[in-house]
Amino acid sequence: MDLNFTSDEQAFRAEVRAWIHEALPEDLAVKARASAQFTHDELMRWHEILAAKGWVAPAWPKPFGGPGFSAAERFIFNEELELAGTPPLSPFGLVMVGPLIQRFGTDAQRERFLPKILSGEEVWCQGYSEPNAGSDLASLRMSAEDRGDHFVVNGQKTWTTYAQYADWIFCLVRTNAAGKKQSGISFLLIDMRSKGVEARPMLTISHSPAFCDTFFDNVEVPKANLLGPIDGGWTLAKALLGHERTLVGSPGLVRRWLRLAREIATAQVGDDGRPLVEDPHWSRRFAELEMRLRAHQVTIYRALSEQLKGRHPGPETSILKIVGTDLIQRVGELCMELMGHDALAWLPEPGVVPANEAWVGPSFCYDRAATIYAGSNEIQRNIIAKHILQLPSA
Amino acid sequence: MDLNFTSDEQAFRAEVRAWIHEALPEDLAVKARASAQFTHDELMRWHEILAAKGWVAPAWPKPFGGPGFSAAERFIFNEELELAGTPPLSPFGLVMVGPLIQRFGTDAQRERFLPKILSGEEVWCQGYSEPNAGSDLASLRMSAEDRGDHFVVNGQKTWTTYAQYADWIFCLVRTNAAGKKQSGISFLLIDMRSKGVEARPMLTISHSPAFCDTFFDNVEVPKANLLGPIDGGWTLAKALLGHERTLVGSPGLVRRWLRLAREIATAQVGDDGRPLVEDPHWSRRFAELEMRLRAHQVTIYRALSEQLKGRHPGPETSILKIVGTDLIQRVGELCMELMGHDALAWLPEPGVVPANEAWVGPSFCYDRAATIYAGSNEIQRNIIAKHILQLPSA
Amino acid sequence: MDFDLNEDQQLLAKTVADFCKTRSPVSRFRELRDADGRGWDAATWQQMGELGWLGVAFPEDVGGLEACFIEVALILEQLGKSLVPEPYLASVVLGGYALALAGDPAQRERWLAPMVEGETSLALAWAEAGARFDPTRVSCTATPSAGGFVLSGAKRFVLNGHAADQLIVSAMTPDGLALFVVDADAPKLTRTSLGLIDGQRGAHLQLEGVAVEADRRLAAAPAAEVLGRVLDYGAAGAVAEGLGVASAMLDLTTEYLGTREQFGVKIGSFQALQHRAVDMFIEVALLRSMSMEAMVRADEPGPERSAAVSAAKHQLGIGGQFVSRQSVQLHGGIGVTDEHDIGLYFKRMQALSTICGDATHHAQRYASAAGESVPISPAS
Amino acid sequence: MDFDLNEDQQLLAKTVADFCKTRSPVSRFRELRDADGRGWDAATWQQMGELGWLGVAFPEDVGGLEACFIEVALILEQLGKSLVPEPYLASVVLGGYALALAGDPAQRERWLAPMVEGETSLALAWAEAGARFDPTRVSCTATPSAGGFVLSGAKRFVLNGHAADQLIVSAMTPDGLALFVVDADAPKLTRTSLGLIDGQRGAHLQLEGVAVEADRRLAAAPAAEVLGRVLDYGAAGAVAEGLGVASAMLDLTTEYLGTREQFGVKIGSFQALQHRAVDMFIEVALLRSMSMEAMVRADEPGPERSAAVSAAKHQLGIGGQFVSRQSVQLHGGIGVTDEHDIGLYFKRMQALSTICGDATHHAQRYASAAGESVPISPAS
Repeated sequence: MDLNFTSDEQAFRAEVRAWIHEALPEDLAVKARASAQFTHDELMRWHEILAAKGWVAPAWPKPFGGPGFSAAERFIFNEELELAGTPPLSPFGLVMVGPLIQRFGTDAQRERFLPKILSGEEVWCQGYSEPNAGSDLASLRMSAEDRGDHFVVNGQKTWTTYAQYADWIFCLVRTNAAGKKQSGISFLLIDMRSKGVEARPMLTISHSPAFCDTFFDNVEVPKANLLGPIDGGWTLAKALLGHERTLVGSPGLVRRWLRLAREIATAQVGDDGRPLVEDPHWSRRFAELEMRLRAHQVTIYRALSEQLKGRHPGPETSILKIVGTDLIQRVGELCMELMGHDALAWLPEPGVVPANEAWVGPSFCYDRAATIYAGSNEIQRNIIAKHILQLPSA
Repeated sequence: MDLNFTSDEQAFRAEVRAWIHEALPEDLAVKARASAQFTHDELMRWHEILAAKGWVAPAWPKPFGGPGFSAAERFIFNEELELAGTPPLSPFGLVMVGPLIQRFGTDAQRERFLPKILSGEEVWCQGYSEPNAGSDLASLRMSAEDRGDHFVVNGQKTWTTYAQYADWIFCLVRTNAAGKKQSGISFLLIDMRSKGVEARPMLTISHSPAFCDTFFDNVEVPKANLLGPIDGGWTLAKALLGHERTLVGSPGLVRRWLRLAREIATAQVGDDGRPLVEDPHWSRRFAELEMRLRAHQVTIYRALSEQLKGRHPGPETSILKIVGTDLIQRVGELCMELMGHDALAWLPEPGVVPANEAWVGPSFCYDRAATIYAGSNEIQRNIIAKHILQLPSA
Repeated sequence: MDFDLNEDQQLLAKTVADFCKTRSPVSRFRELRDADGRGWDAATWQQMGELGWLGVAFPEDVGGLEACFIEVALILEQLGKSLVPEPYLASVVLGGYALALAGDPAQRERWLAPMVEGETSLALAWAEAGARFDPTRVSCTATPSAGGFVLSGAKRFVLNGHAADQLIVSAMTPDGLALFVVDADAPKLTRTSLGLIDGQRGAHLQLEGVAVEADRRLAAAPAAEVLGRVLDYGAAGAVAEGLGVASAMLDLTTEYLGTREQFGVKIGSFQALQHRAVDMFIEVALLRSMSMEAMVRADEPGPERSAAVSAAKHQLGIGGQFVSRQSVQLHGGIGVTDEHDIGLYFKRMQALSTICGDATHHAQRYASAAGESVPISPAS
Repeated sequence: MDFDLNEDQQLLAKTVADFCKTRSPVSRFRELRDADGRGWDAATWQQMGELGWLGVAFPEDVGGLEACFIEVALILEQLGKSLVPEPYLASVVLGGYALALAGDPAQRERWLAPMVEGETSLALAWAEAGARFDPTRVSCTATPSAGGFVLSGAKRFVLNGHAADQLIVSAMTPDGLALFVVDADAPKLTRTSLGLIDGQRGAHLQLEGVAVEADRRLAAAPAAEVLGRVLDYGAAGAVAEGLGVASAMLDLTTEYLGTREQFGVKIGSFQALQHRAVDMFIEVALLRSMSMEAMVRADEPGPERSAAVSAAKHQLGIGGQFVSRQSVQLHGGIGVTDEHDIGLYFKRMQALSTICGDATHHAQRYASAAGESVPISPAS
C-alpha cells in the first residue's frame, strides 16, 4: 500500500497549480476567491484559455484532441481546478456527449462535432428530464417520429441547464412506444436553432437562470443526428448517468468551502468578542466536518487506486455522491451560521458584507439541488439497496 | 392559557413527594438514586407499600379500589414516581388487564381478578407477540379450540416479560381462522399454573431475565376466562396498544437520567483536568438534550390539557413515543460517554466505579429496546404517515 | 394546566387566517418582492392598524387593545403561513415593544400611537459589526450636546430600516447604554437599503453626527434591560412566524407527496419519504409546543422567560430548519426553482432562524443559564 | 496511490479469516464468556503464536516477522468479525508495542519474545482515575530505591490485566514519566479482576510499594513519546477490530432483512429499512477508508499519524456506533436478547469506541491539531 502520489505526479500537480495561478485572469481569480457564481461569458473565456493550452478535455484520448493525461494526472488536474475555484466549464459537451460521440458516434459525427466542442465554438446542453419523468427517467414521452430521412420531434424537456446559451442539445426521445419503457428510447442530437425549438429560462432558488424548460414543436432532425442505434438510447443514457455520479462526489469543492469557512470564522467574532475560530464549539464543528471530508477523500482515493489498476471501482464508490453532496450542504450551512447577521444579505452591493461572504447565501441555496440532481440521494439509496446490498424488492 | 398547575395540584405534588421520601425503604432508595435495576421481590415490596396507602392503582375508579385521583393528580403522581426512581411496578395487571377487565369483564371476572391485582397477590404477564407475529401482531397463530365449556390452547408466545414470576397471563389467541386475520382473535386469561404452560426465561442484552418464551401445550382454559366477546379480542388489543404508547413517552425518567448525567459530569474530569460539567462542549450537549426534553414535556402537557378538558389528545401526541424513547437513548448514550473508561465496567463490584455509575451500562443496553417494544418507532411512523398525514398507501 | 386559547384569541387567529388567505396569499408577497419597491404595501399596513393588530398588545392610551404577547404571536403565526411582507415583526415587535417599554407617555403618544394606527412604521437598530447577537456590545456613541445628543456610528441589518419612519437606535452615552428615536430623514443619517435573503428588505445605517433632542431619548426603563426583553419578544415572534412557515411547508410537502407521481405511483407511498414526512411532523409539533410556551412566558420578567425563549428559538433553528430543508428535498427539482413557493418559505425560514439570535447563540444562552432555568414543570 | 494489499498481506488476511471461521466462531467467545474463567484460551493463544501472528510486526530478534502495522490491523479486523476473545489488542498492540519501542534488546528478549511465541501475555497499565484519556497525567509514583524502584498507586481498566503475565506500568519518577515491567505475581500488587461490558475481562491494579529492579525500567526511548505512539497503535487497532465488528453487523443485518418476514413480506423490502441499511453501508465504507489510512500512517512518527488515527477513531465512535445501534434496532425484539449474536457485537463496539480514547477525545485532538494536520492529499 502506498497512499502517496508518485513524485512525478506531485511534480505534475505543482505544474498545474502554477499554470492556473498564471493563466487565470485576475478578474476571474477575484471571483474564484469569493466562490462567486460565474457568468456564461466568463466560463467561455476560461474554456478558451484551457483549450489554447490543450487542457480543456483532460479525459479525451489524444487522437480526439485530449492532452494524454494518465488517470492519476486527470484526477490531480480536476482536483486542482476545484481547489482553485476556476469557472466550472459546461460539462455537457466536454464530459458528457463528447465521450459518447467518441464511443458510439460514426466517423462523420466525430468529425462534425468533436472539434467544435473542444474549441468552445459549439456549446451543448442536456435534454433528459421531462415534467413527469424526473427520477423515473425511462417514462419519458418526448417523441421522435420517423419520416424517412429525418425525425419529427415533439415534446418538452425540463431542467435543461443553461439551454439558453447552448447551440446543441442531446436528448433522450421515444422512438418506439411498444415493449418495455426503456427499450423504445433513442439518443438524438438536435440543433438548438432548428425551427420549433424554444428554451424558456427559469430562475433557480439562487436567482441564477440556470435551468430552462425547452419545448420542441414539430422539430425536424436529420437522421444523421441519431447517436447509436435506433431504440438503443438507454444504453447511452446509463453510460452517462454513471459518469455524472462520480463527478459530484469530488471533494475539492468542499475543501475550498471549508477554507472559506475558516476565513469567515477568523473574521467574525462571537458574543464574547473573540474570533469564532478560537471558540471550542466552532473548532470542534470544523474538526467534525474535516474528518468527514477526510473519510470521503480517502474513499475517493480508493476508487482512484482501483481505476489506476484498470479495474472498475468497487461497490463502495456508489456512496460518493451521497456523502459528497451531504458534505457540500453541511459546509454551506456552516458558512451561513458563521456569518451571523451577514447571512441575511442577498447579492449585496460591495461593502455591505465582507467580499468573501457575498456569494455564500446564493450558493447555500443553490446547493440544495446537490442532493436532488443527477439521481436524487433517495434514488441513490434505492440503487445501493437493490444492487449492492441486494435487499428484496417491494 | 395557563401553563401552571393549580395550587391544589402543587400541594398534591408536595404531598406525594414527601410521602415517597418517607415510604420508600432505605435500601430501595439507595438503588433508586443509582438508577439500579430492581428485582421482582423489590417491586413487590413497593407494590405492597403503595397498596397499603391505597395508591397502587392511581387510574382505577374508586369503586374498584382506586384512590379517586383527578386526571391531573394521576399525572403528577406518576411523574413523581418516575422522578424518584421508585421500583417500576409490573404494569400488566394494574395498567393493562385490570382496566380491560373493568371495561369488558363480567361481574364475576371483576370480583375474581381485580382485588388480587390490587393486593399483589396475583401477578400478571402479557402474551401478545409470537415468533412470527411481532410488529405484525394480527398474524398470530396460537390457537384456542372450543371444547364446549373450555378451550384447548396450543402455541407459543414470546417477549412475555417476567412470565417466570407471573401467576396469570392474558393472551391473544386465534379462535377463528376464517376471514380477515384481525377478526378471529380472542382475549383469554390463563392461569400460569395450568398443566401444559411453560415459561422459559431468556436473558436480555442487559443480562436481566426480563423476557420469556412461553409455551402452551394442550392447555385447558375454562370459558369463564374469556374476556370480551369470542373472536372480538382485537378491539381489546387495540385499546391496550394505545395505552401502552402514552406510557412510554413519559419524561420523568429522562429527567432523572439527565440529573444522573450531571452528577457524573461533575465527578468526571476531562483531559484538561477540569470537571466535564465546566467544559463548554459538554454543557452545550446538556443544553441540547434539556431543550429537547423541554419540548417533549410541553407537548405532553398539551396532551394533558386536552385530557383535563375531557377531549381526546390531538394527533400530535402520537409523536410522544418516538420522541420520548429517542430521548431515553440519547441521555443513556450521554452518560456512557461522560463515564470515559468507567463505561467499560459491567455489573461491577462496589468500589470499581462510583456507585451512581454502576448501573448505567446495563440500562444503556436495555434501553435499546425502548425504540423497539410497544410498536417499534418504525411502526409508529407508519401509523402517523397513514392516519395523521394521510399519505397514500404503497 | 390549560393550553386552550380563549374565545377572543381563537377569533383573532381565525380573522387573521382569513385575511391572509383572501387578501395576502403568497402571490402578493412574490409580486411585491419582484416589484423593486420597498417590498410591502402601506394600504395593507393601514388596514392592519384599523383591525387593531398593530396595537394588540399595547396600552389603550396609544390606541392598543391591551391584550398580551399571545395575541401578537397568534398574528405572526398566520402571517408566516402566507409570507405576508408587512413589517409586523420589525415594527410592532422590535420597534413597538421598545417604545412601549422604554418610552414615557409623551414619547409613546408621539411615536407609538401613529404606528398602532398604521400611519407609520418603526425599526429597531441594535445590531453592530463585531457584536454578533449581543445588544450590549455597542460602539455607536451618543455624545451629550446642547439640548440633546449627537449620535455617531453604524448599525447593520436593521429590519424595515429602509422604510421605517422612525428608527430606534441604541448608543452608548457617558452614563451607559441608551435608546434614541431618530427620524428616518434626519440630517447626517445615511440609510443603505438592502435586499435580504428572504426577499424582504432592510437597511444599514450610517450615523455621522446625527443631532437628536433630549426628548428623543427613551429612558422610562434601563436600556440594556429593555433591549434584552425586546430581543426576547423578537425571538419569540420569529418563532411564532417560523411556526407558521414550517407548518405551511409541511402542508405543501404532504400535499405534493400525495399528488406527484413517479414510477407509476404517488411518491408519498414510498416509505422512506413517509418517514421523512413524519420526522418533519414531529419537529413541527415540538416547535408548536415551544412556541406556545415562549408566547406565554414572553411577558414574564425573569429567567423563566429567557429559558423558554431560547429553547424555542433553538428549536426553530434546528427543527424548523430541518423541516425547511427536507421540504425542498422532497419537492425534488421543482423545489430548487424560484417559481415554486417552497423556496420562498425556505428562505424566510433561513432569515427567521438568524433574526434575534441563531440556534448556537440560544443554545449557549440556555447552557450558561443552566440551573437557573425553570422548566414548565415544578418537578425539575 | 495504491490501496492494494501485497500478496503476503492478502494471504495473511485469508488465513486469519479461515481460522476464525473454523476455529473461533462467535459461539466460542460466548462459551468462554459464560464459563466464568479468564475468558480466553491459552492453547488458542499459543497457536496464534505458532502462526506468527503475535509477532507479525516485531523484529526478528524476538521471533517476529518484521512486517508492519498493516499486518496487525488485518489480523484485528478478522478477529473482530467473529469476536475472538484472545487479548490481541491488549497484549500484542498495547503491551507488545510498548516493549518493542521502549525496551532494550535484553528486555525485549526477556518479555516480548515469550509473548510472541504465545507462552505469555502482556498488558499495559496506563489509565488512572481523574486522567480521562491523557496518558501523561500520572499519579502513580516510582520512588528510586536500592537497586531499583518502588511503585505506588492505582491503575484502572487494564485490558487483559486479569490474565497477563507481565504488566507494563506507567509511573512518575523524580526525572519524569517512566515505564516498568511488573510481574503479575509481584508482592504488594493487587489485581481486581473485572467483568467488562463486552464480556471480556480486565483488572484494576493497586500497587502498594511494589519493588522492581532497575532492569525492569523500559528506557530505550522517552516514556511519554512511547505511550503516545502506543496509544495511537491501540486506537488504530481498535478501529481495525471495530471495522471487523461493524462489517459483521452489517452482514448479519442485511441477511436478517432478507429473510425475516412481517406483514407477509420480507422486511428488507421496506424502503425505510433499506435506506437505513444503506446509511449503515456508507458508515462502514467510510470506516474502512479511515482504517486503511490509519493502519498505513500508524508507523509514521509525526502529526500525519495522530491526525489519521484520530479521524479514524472518531469515525469508529460515530459511524461505527451508528452501525451498531441501527443493527440492533433493525433486528427488533431479538436484537435486545442475549441469545442473539448481534448484542455481543453491539457491546464489543461500545467497548472499542472507548478504548484508547472516545470520539469526543479524538475530535478535540483533531481540532487542536488543525493546521498541523496533513490530510492524505497534498492539495490541502
